[in-house]
Amino acid sequence: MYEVVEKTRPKVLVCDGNEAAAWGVVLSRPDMVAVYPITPQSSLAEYVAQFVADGVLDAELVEAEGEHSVLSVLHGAALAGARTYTASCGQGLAFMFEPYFRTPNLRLPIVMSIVNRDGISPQCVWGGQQDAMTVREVGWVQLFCETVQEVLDTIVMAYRIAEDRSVMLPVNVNHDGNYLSNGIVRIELPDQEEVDDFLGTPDVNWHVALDPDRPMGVDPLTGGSSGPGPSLFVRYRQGHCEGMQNALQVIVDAHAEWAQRFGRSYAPLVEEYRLDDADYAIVTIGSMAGAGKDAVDAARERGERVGLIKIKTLRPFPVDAFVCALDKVRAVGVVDRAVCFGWNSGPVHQETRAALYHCGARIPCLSLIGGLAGADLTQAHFDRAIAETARLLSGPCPRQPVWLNAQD
Amino acid sequence: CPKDALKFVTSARLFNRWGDLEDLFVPGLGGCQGCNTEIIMRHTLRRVGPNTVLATPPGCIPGMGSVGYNGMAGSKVPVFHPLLTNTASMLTGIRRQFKRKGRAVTALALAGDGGAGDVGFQSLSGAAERGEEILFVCVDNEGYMNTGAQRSGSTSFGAWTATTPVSGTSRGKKQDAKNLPLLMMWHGCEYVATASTAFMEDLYEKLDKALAASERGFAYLHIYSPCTSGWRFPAASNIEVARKAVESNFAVLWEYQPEHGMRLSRSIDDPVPVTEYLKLLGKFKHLDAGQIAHIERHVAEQAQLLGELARIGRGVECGAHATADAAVM
Amino acid sequence: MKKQSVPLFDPGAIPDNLCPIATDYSRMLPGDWRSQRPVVDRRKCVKCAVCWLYCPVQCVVERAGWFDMNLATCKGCGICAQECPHGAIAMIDEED
Amino acid sequence: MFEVRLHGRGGQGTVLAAGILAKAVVAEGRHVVAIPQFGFERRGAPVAAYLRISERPMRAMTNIYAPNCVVCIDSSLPRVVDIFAGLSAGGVLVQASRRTLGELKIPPAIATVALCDAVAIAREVFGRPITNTVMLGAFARVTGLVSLEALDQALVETSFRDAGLVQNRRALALGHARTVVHRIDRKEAA
Repeated sequence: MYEVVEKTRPKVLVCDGNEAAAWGVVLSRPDMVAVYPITPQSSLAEYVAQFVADGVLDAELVEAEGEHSVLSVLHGAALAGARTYTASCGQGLAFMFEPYFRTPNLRLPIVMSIVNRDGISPQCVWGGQQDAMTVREVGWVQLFCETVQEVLDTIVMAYRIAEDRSVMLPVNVNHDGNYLSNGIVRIELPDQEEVDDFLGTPDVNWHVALDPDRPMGVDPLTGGSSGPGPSLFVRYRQGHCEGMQNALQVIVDAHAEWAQRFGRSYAPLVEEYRLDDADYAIVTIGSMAGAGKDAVDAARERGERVGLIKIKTLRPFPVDAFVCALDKVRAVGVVDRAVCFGWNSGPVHQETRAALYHCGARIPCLSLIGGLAGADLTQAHFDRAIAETARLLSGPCPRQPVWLNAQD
Repeated sequence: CPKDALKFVTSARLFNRWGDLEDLFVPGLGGCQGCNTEIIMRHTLRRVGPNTVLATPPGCIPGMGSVGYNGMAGSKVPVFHPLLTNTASMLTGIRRQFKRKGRAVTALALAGDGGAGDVGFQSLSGAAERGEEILFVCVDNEGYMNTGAQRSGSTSFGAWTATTPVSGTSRGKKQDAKNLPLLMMWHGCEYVATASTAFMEDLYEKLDKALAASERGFAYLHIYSPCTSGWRFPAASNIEVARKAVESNFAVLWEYQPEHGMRLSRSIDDPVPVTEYLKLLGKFKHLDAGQIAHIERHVAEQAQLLGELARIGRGVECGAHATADAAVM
Repeated sequence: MKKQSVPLFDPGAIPDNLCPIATDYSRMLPGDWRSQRPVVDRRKCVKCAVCWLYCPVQCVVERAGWFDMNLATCKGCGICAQECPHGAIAMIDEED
Repeated sequence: MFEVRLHGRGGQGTVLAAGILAKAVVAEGRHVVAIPQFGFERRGAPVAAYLRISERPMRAMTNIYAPNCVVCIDSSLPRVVDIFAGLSAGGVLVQASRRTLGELKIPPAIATVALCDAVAIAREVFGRPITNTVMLGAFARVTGLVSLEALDQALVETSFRDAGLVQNRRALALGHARTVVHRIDRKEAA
C-alpha cells in the first residue's frame, strides 16, 4: 500500500546528503535525468525518481540499463539542448569511464554527483574517494563537499559553473559515501525563484548541437600526423585546458553570488581554518573536515598552533589559493581518503607536493591515509594526524604514509 | 521475359519515386570500390530525409567520412560519432529531448554488426527494452571490416578473418554467427526486419515501415552488406553476392510487427545450393567437406526455424482477422 | 533534383577551440580512385534505373534518353556494368 | 551533547526511526546529526543507527562510540549483539521487551532503563512486529529530549511504504504511554 501524500515544498528539511542532492537537482530544473542504482548512490536515484513521479521535478527520467548508457543518454540529451543530471560512483563510474572521458572534450555542461565510494578489490560497497581521485585527470571540474547543506547548494552552483560560456565543462559534485550520503542533518531549501534567477535559462548546446535546424558533423575524425589534423587537435586540447583555468574564477564568482543571495558562504577553492597564526596545518578534503576542525580546536586549547586547509575545488587545481595557504605554515600533514599507488601516498598529498614547487619554502609534507572503504575518520584520528604533523617541525619527514585506520 | 520486365518496372518505379530527392551524404565518401554499405547508407538517408539526427558508431560508416574529417562534414544532416558502445543510448537522449520540446525528429543509427550486436549490444538491448523511439539500422558485413576484417559475433562459421586465420590447425571461425535480428525480435520491438540491397523494393518497403514504427517505438532493420575487401570477391560482384546469400537461404528476408507476428518476405522453399553462395567468396575458399556440411545444416536449420516462426505468425494473423477473411471469401 | 538539406551550421560566432565540429561539406571527390570507367551504350539503355539502384556512390545521372555516370565521383567498381540487364554498360580501362 | 545509538533488525525501520527522531529534534530547535551504520539492508540482520543531539551546530560527521543512550527496538537482539558497547556511565537503555527489569541483565553503566512491550503494541496496531515508532514514543518518555507532539508532527512529514500514518501515530502514542521507566540507584546496588 502506498500513501499519496500532498507534497508541499518545505523551507527547512531534515534529510541526508542524497536527499539534499536530489533537492539540488529539483531546484536546478534539468530537462533530463538518467540513473542507474549503485550503493551508496541508490537512494539519490530513488529520490529523483520519486520527485519526478510526484511532479516536484518536471524532467525526463531515463532508467538506463547501466552507467555507461546513463552518461551516454545525457550526451545525446545535452547535444539536443537539455540541461542534464546524473549520479554514480565507484564501479559505476569505472563502467561509465568511456563516455565519462569524452564528456569534457565535447564541452558538455553535464552535472554529475559522485557519491564517493572506494575502489574494488577488496570487494567493498563503502565510502572512500578512490573513484573520483582515479579520474581526476579526465578534465571534469571536481568539487568536494563538506556538509549536507553544501551538497545541495553546490549542485545548483555546479550548473552555473558548467554552463558559463567561458567554461562549458561538466562538473562533478562529490559527496562522501555513507557519512554524507546517509548522514541526516537540518538544512535549508533555497527559494526556487531565486535559484531560477541565479541560474538563468539553460543554453547548453549553443556551441555544438545535434539538431536538424542547425546541421553539423559532431566530433569528426580529427588528428593524424599530417595535414590540418594535428594542429586542430591541439587547438581543442588547449581550449579545454583554458576552459578549466577559466573555471577557477567562475567558481569563485558563483560562490560569492551564492553567499550574497542565499546567505551561506563556502570557501570556493581552498578553505583556511585557524591558519593565520599557525605553525603547521593538516590538509583535508570532503566530509572529514568537520572532525578535523574539532580536532584543531581541541589542539588549540592545548596550546598547539595548528590550522586546517580544506580543498573544495580539486580540478582545476587552485594552485594560487592553495600556495597562499601553504605559505603560512612550516609543515603540513595531508589526510587522504584514497591511495595514490604510484607515489606510495595519497592523491591530495601528491597534489600538495606539486603545489609546494610554487611555494616560497620547501616545507615538509606528510601523507596520512584514512577513511578507506567506509572507515570512520574521527576526532581521535585527527588528534593523531596533528601529532604526526607537529613532529615534522623538529624531525625528519617520513617517506611512508601513515595509515590512520590500520589499528582500528 | 515477363519476370525481368516486372523487375525493371520495379527499379524504375523506385527511381521515379526517390531518385529525384537529394542524396544526403556528400558526393565523395571514402568507401571501398563497390561498397555495399555505401549503397545502404545513401538510399537509407535519402528515404529517411533531413529531419533526422544520424548516429554512425565507429566502423566503416564513419570511417569513410560520414561524420567528417578535420572539420569537413560528410553528411548533410546532423551526424555524429557515438562511441562504439552507446549508439542507442545517445539516440535515446536526443529523441527524448526533442520530444520534450515538442519536436518530432527521427533518431537514426547506421551501425555495423559489432557496434550493434557485440560491444554495442547492451545499449541496443536496453533501448529496445525501454521502447525508445529509434530507427536502428544494422549494416551487417559480418565482422570488423574497418579495422582490417576481424571476427565478430556476426561472422559465420568457417569464415576466414584476420583473427580466425586459415593456417596450420586453424580453419576459420569455429562458431556460428549469432542471429541478431531474432534476438531483437524477442525484445518486442515495434518493428524488426532483415533486408538486402539485392532486393531493393523490399528494402524500401521495410524502410517505410521501420520509419513509421520508429515514431511509436523501437524499430530495428538488419541489412546484409557483403564486403568486397573483407570477404574477398571482386567489387563488381557485390550485388550478385548479396542476391545469392538470399537465394540460398544463407540470409533469409523476414519482418516482424507486433500486430502480425513474423512473416517471411520471400519464399524459403527451393533455395539454390548454399555452395553456390560460398564459392563466390574468398573467405570460404578453404572450407573442407565437413565445414561445408556444417554450414548447409546450419542454414537449413535456421531457415526451418524462421519458417516455423512465420507459420506461427500467420496463425496469429489469421486468428485475428478470421471474421473479415470469411466475409471476403 | 529536390533539395532536401538545410544549410550547415555557421560556426562564425562561436570559439573555434571549444568542441570539434564539421561545418563545411567535405570536398573529396573519389573519381581519381578509378582504374576503369563505365561507358553507357545509349542505344541499349532503356532507363530501367538498375544502375542507379545499385551504384554505391550514387553517381548515376539521368539524361534525356539514357543514364550516365558522373565521373567526378565514380570509383569504377563495375557493379553497374555487371548488373545492367541489357548489357548497356561496359567497363573500359582508364588511359595512362 | 547527547549521543544515541539505535539497534534493530533490517525491516523494522531502525534507520527510518533515526530520521524521524532527527526531524522532531530539529523542530524543537536543537541540532542533530544522524548517521546509519552502513551495510547491506537485509531483513532480519542486525542494524544500528547513530544520532547526536546538541544545542549547538555540530561539524563532525562520524559514528558514535560512547553513546549516552541505547535504544533497542528488538527484544531478541541483545542475545546476539553487544548493544551496550561503549555506553557512557550513567547511560540510558530504552529496550523493547515484555520482561520486567529483574529479568534483564543490565550492565553497571546504566542508570535508567525504559521498558516497553513494543511487540505487543505493534501487533495490536499493525498486526506485525514493526516496533520503530513505538520505541520513539518510549524514547521521548524516558529522555524528555523530544516531545511527543514533535515526534507526531515528524511522522506526518514522513513517507511510509508499508503502513499508514494513522497507525504509526497511534503506535507512537501507545509506546509513550505504555513505557515503564526505572531509575537505578547504583550506590544502593553497590
